[in-house]
Amino acid sequence: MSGAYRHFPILMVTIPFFGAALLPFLAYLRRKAVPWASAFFLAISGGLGTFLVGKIPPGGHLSYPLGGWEPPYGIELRVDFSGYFLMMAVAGISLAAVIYSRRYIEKEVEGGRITAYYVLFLLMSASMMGFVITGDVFNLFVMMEILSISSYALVAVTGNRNAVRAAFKYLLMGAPSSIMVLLGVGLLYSVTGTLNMADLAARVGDTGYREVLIASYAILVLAFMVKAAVFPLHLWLPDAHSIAPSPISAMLSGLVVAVSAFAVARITFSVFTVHAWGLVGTTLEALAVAGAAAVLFGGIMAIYQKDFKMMIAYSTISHMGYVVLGITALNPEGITGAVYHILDHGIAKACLFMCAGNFIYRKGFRKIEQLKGAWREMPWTCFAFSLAAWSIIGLPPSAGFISKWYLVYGSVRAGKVPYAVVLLVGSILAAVYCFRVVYYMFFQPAKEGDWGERLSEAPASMSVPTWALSLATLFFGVFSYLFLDSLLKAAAQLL
Amino acid sequence: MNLWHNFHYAVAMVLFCVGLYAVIMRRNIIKKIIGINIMETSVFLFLISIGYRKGGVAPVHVEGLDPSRMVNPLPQSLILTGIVVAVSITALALSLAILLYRQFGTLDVNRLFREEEEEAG
Amino acid sequence: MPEGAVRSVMPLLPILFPWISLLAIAIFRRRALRLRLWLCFAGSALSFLAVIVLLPSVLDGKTYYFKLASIVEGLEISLYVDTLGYYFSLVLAFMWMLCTLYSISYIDHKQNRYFAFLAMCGSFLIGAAYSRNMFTYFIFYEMMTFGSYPLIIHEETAMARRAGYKYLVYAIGGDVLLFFAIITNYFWGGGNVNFDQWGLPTLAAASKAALLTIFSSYIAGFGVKAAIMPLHGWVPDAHPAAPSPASALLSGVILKAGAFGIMRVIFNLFGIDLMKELGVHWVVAVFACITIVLASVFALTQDNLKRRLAYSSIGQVSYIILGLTMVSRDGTLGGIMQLAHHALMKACLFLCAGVILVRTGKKNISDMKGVGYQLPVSMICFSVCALAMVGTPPSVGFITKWMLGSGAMEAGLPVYVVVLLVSSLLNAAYFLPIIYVAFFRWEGDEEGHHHPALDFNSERDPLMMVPVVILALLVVVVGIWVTVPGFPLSLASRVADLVFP
Amino acid sequence: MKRLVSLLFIGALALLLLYVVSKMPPMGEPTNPTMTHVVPRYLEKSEGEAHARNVVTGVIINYRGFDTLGEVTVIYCALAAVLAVLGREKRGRIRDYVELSGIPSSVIVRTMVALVVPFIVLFSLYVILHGEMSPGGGFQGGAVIGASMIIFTTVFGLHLSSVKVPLKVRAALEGSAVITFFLVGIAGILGGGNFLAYAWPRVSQSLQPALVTWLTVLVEVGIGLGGAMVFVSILFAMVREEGADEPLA
Repeated sequence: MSGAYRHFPILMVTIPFFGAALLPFLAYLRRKAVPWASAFFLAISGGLGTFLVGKIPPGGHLSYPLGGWEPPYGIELRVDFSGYFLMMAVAGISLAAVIYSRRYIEKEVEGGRITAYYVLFLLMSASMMGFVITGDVFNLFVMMEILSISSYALVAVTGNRNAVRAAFKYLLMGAPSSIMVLLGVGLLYSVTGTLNMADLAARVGDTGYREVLIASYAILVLAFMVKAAVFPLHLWLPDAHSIAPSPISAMLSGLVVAVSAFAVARITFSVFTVHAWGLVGTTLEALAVAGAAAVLFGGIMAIYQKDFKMMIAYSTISHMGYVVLGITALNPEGITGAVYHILDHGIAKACLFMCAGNFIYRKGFRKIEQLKGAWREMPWTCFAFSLAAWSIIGLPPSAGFISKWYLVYGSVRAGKVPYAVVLLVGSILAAVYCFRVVYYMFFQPAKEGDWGERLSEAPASMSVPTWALSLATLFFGVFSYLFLDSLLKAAAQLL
Repeated sequence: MNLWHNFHYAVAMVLFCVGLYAVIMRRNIIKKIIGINIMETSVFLFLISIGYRKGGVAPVHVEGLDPSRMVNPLPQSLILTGIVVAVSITALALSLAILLYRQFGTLDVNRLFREEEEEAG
Repeated sequence: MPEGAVRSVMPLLPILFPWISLLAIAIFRRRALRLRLWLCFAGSALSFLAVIVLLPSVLDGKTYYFKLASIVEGLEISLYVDTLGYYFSLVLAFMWMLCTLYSISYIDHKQNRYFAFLAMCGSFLIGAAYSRNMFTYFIFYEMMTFGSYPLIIHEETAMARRAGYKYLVYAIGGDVLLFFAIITNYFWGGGNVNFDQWGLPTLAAASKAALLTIFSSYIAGFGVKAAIMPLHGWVPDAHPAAPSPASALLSGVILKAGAFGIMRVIFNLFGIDLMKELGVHWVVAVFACITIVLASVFALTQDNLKRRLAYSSIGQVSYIILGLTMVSRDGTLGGIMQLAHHALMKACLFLCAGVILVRTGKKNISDMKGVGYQLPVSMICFSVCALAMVGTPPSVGFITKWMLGSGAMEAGLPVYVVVLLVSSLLNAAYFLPIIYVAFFRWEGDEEGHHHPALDFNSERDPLMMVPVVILALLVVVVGIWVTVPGFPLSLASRVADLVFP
Repeated sequence: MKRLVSLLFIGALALLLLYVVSKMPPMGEPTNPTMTHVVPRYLEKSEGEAHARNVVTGVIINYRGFDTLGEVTVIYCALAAVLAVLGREKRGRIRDYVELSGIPSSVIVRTMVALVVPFIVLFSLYVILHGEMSPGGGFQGGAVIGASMIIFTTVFGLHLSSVKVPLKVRAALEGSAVITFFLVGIAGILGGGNFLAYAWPRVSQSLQPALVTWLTVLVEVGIGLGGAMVFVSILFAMVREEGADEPLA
């Protein structure tokens, strides 16, 4: 069927939904099949995505009016290259995480909840894909809600008391921010009469209600800042991300906060386009300052953490600052850097959390101190960690280097050299907290009784995804030229 | 004066702040959840008011009714979705509250967090 | 594609050959130790061969080009063999081969880790030498920087750990500065950081403040590696801590990577004219002079042999910087030649220090009484190189100093000659005592005992002795037959002719 | 102190919001952007295009069907979330907490509830099926069923209600809203249109109104059933909580 690929983006989003709906019944029939089925649905989703390679016009987008209603009347999916790119990132990382989950979750989550876990997992991944490609602000809200509810619950899925508390904290900050999104959408709607992003972009410029637009933008940005854990609103993140089961930490830290940051870009560039920046300048300035503060704060806090997963969580705060700074540079390079950073940070962070998960699975170790000499028993995990840390620091030839290059270049081009310096300081901080762990793993003698001499790697279904992700950081660094041109064009199109 | 004319909106905004107050200041978890619900309701009220039209009727086609007299159906359908979302969040929040109460024996946020500090220390 | 370059995979080969070592290590892991290590050597030897086959055509003025990836327009990862890059690669491939050979018998534990990283660093360095633009250079340079960390802390003693920590701190700081420099250069240079030309024309249009920022970030960034004071802190710790062949490479090649970067910045990116116009080269030169003198003074106070050598390296590398910033043809020539000459001398000295350490266990100069009789061959080689360092003819050290002095006169700055002379004196002051202690003092000499007989038994290990002797011979041979094609002068003068047409 | 800061913050926020409100277009005016831009088409053409007399239903199911797909997914997600937090009853364990639920109540209440519940369910079916032409629809009907189960469970206890709506049924039907919606969407693609197209281009013009109407009803029923089962399952999970049948970490 020629042209069938048009339907693939929506199928990528809805097939996991469908799969999630089938899971309870499947679990009733045969519980063992549930993890495989979830992986299967995500694989289909990702597989469909690969057919879209080269189908998205450079600098343009695929528009898919749902139900055949032309855009301002129906809901439109707008798949531009950056959206597609992130969608594939979500598909890939989710697939790795869901395969990783099978053994890990068996151990941490009590049997009756495993089905619910996979249902939520599928919903979370699929809603993220919908979130990045939707062209309708209200639909954005709906997708964000599926995403949020599933992530609140997934944090608490172990039933451990700290986990429940962290989840509640997350919900307590997340729910008001969701409501704020709805309020912002309502304000936008009240002065434009439309919900479609492209239509909004056309009407925002010449509607007379300046104050309302400013307010709606500020509210939306504030709300997404909470979801993306940008500095002063990050309070929920360290607890939630460090206590959640590791594959979920990987998803939350690697993707969930990042796509929320991407939503800021969507709102800024697709709704309040260049023409309306007069309205939103102040908010953007404030956002940039918050981002810069986040880079430094997150990095410094990460250095002082004793808990391994806590350190990685704080590092996420720092890296969300990177993304925000890229977006607020307001030039194609900055946006490209931000999108690419979402990808490579997602991969690397997921990999780090999976490494942490491997240690917890085998040894129950959570403290950084306990990782001294770990490579004797778990060399592959340690190597994977080092590769991912390489990317987090932004050293060549990993993907982190490419995105750091574009982020810094974007800041310099925007004439914001102080932010460029902040980004570089951020990478120094990253080097400090990452190298400490790498140093402990490889170059420190193990403490008595912590690590023996016998090899005891995590099971293959956990090691393979970990390794796949760590190699992916290299792949996206070395072969970044395959994507960057299209990303730059897509970013230029946004401006 | 627009504010007087828009008093529906104004009330919604005040309610929003009341809800936010409850979420931030109340120590009891259930009250916080109620605060979230108040916030949600205020936004629903706000959206529904946007869709209002002077002298309008329900947007259901009946013989002899001029469509231009109907109120705006779009906010109504949005709110329907919004309500479902609100119900979902509330359900989850209450489940978490149940679990928290079972594990800590309290619904008081201060006590929950004091324990956290003790555990850390 | 740079003008007149030939598209060829030749530049890729020397980068790929060292990976044979990694392959060997991965395949054998715990078996066939000897074979594994010899394969590692084979990797570096093949790499050297692949470099040397390019020599005739490079001397003919041919350039090679190979594109690895193009990230966006104007920003590509590509290899480019021009005379300067080839020159550096020739030096380092040669050094690498000899040091790998030496390491086979020197390294006695954790061989896999050591040789894997040794090979990787070699490969990255050749990549850096062949980089077509600053972006590519930075990528290889940075990988090399972190790849050499395991070499430094190989002994895993407390001192090595501290040195490694210090090295990382300095390296990260330097790399961040460098990254900033490249980005600002890329921005103000109109999206171009290529080495194809002798001075970026686009850069001349940038404002002076911008140019100063770029230039000073570059110098500071590379200055960490090139150990310009006050950025030299890691060097005196890293050298004694590392195993001797690794110190030889650190001093002989890795420090030079920084100096080489500065060359690229001055010759290819800024261009001599723009640098002159900017008028800050003399600031760098002053720093270099201070480094030259102070490092020698510090070296005097060290009793640990490798530490003294490390300080000596700091001073000597600054010769290169001084030569470059003199802005005269001979000075530039001297600076470029120093890169190779110092590598020969200092690598030999460190390898000798390694022999002393392994055979007698002595680290401090004050303990080395009579060591010249225990290890005659090594100590003779050591003495040859030490005298060369001082600048005694006929040796490579003399050639460098002569060229630098002549360059200083050409630039009309005799004060630099004074600095060079002072430095020579100080070099003599810290090298001659070592020779004196080794040959003219021995246990019981004050009681009137006769000096012990020469003992060749400890120097039977050809793997260690061959590199030492080759290097010492080269120090003399290159110093006498200076103009043989393929020796440093032939290549360096080609570069100097290009820079000063 | 903290209280004061929060109060000040909220007060400032309220004033800002009120200021924004005062700058908004006056409420209810027919000339507002909301009334002039997209909506007129819904109002004027929904009967012809979406074949729903109730414009709200037309918008929900047809024009903005994907939102509603998202909405049913949200509620399904909520169920999964509640089950992930509280856990579902184990198969065959339901008898263990027979005695634990049910409020002691008089005969009158029991009789009344037993009498009324079937009528409530019947009414909910009306709400579901009639949503196409009058206020109402799948969610509303589902909510009504849920409410009837709440009453039933409160009075008769969890055991009896879980016999009436056994786990098997719920597990099969909980996802029915999402499944129906998805299948209808796929059918749209197979019918030659886009995802969620109701008026399949491959079907002749004359059949399309009927097709749209029946698909709308199908979706509404799916939503109603699925929504109801989700509500019931959430209810069971929360009620069962009273006597936890398994130890928690």
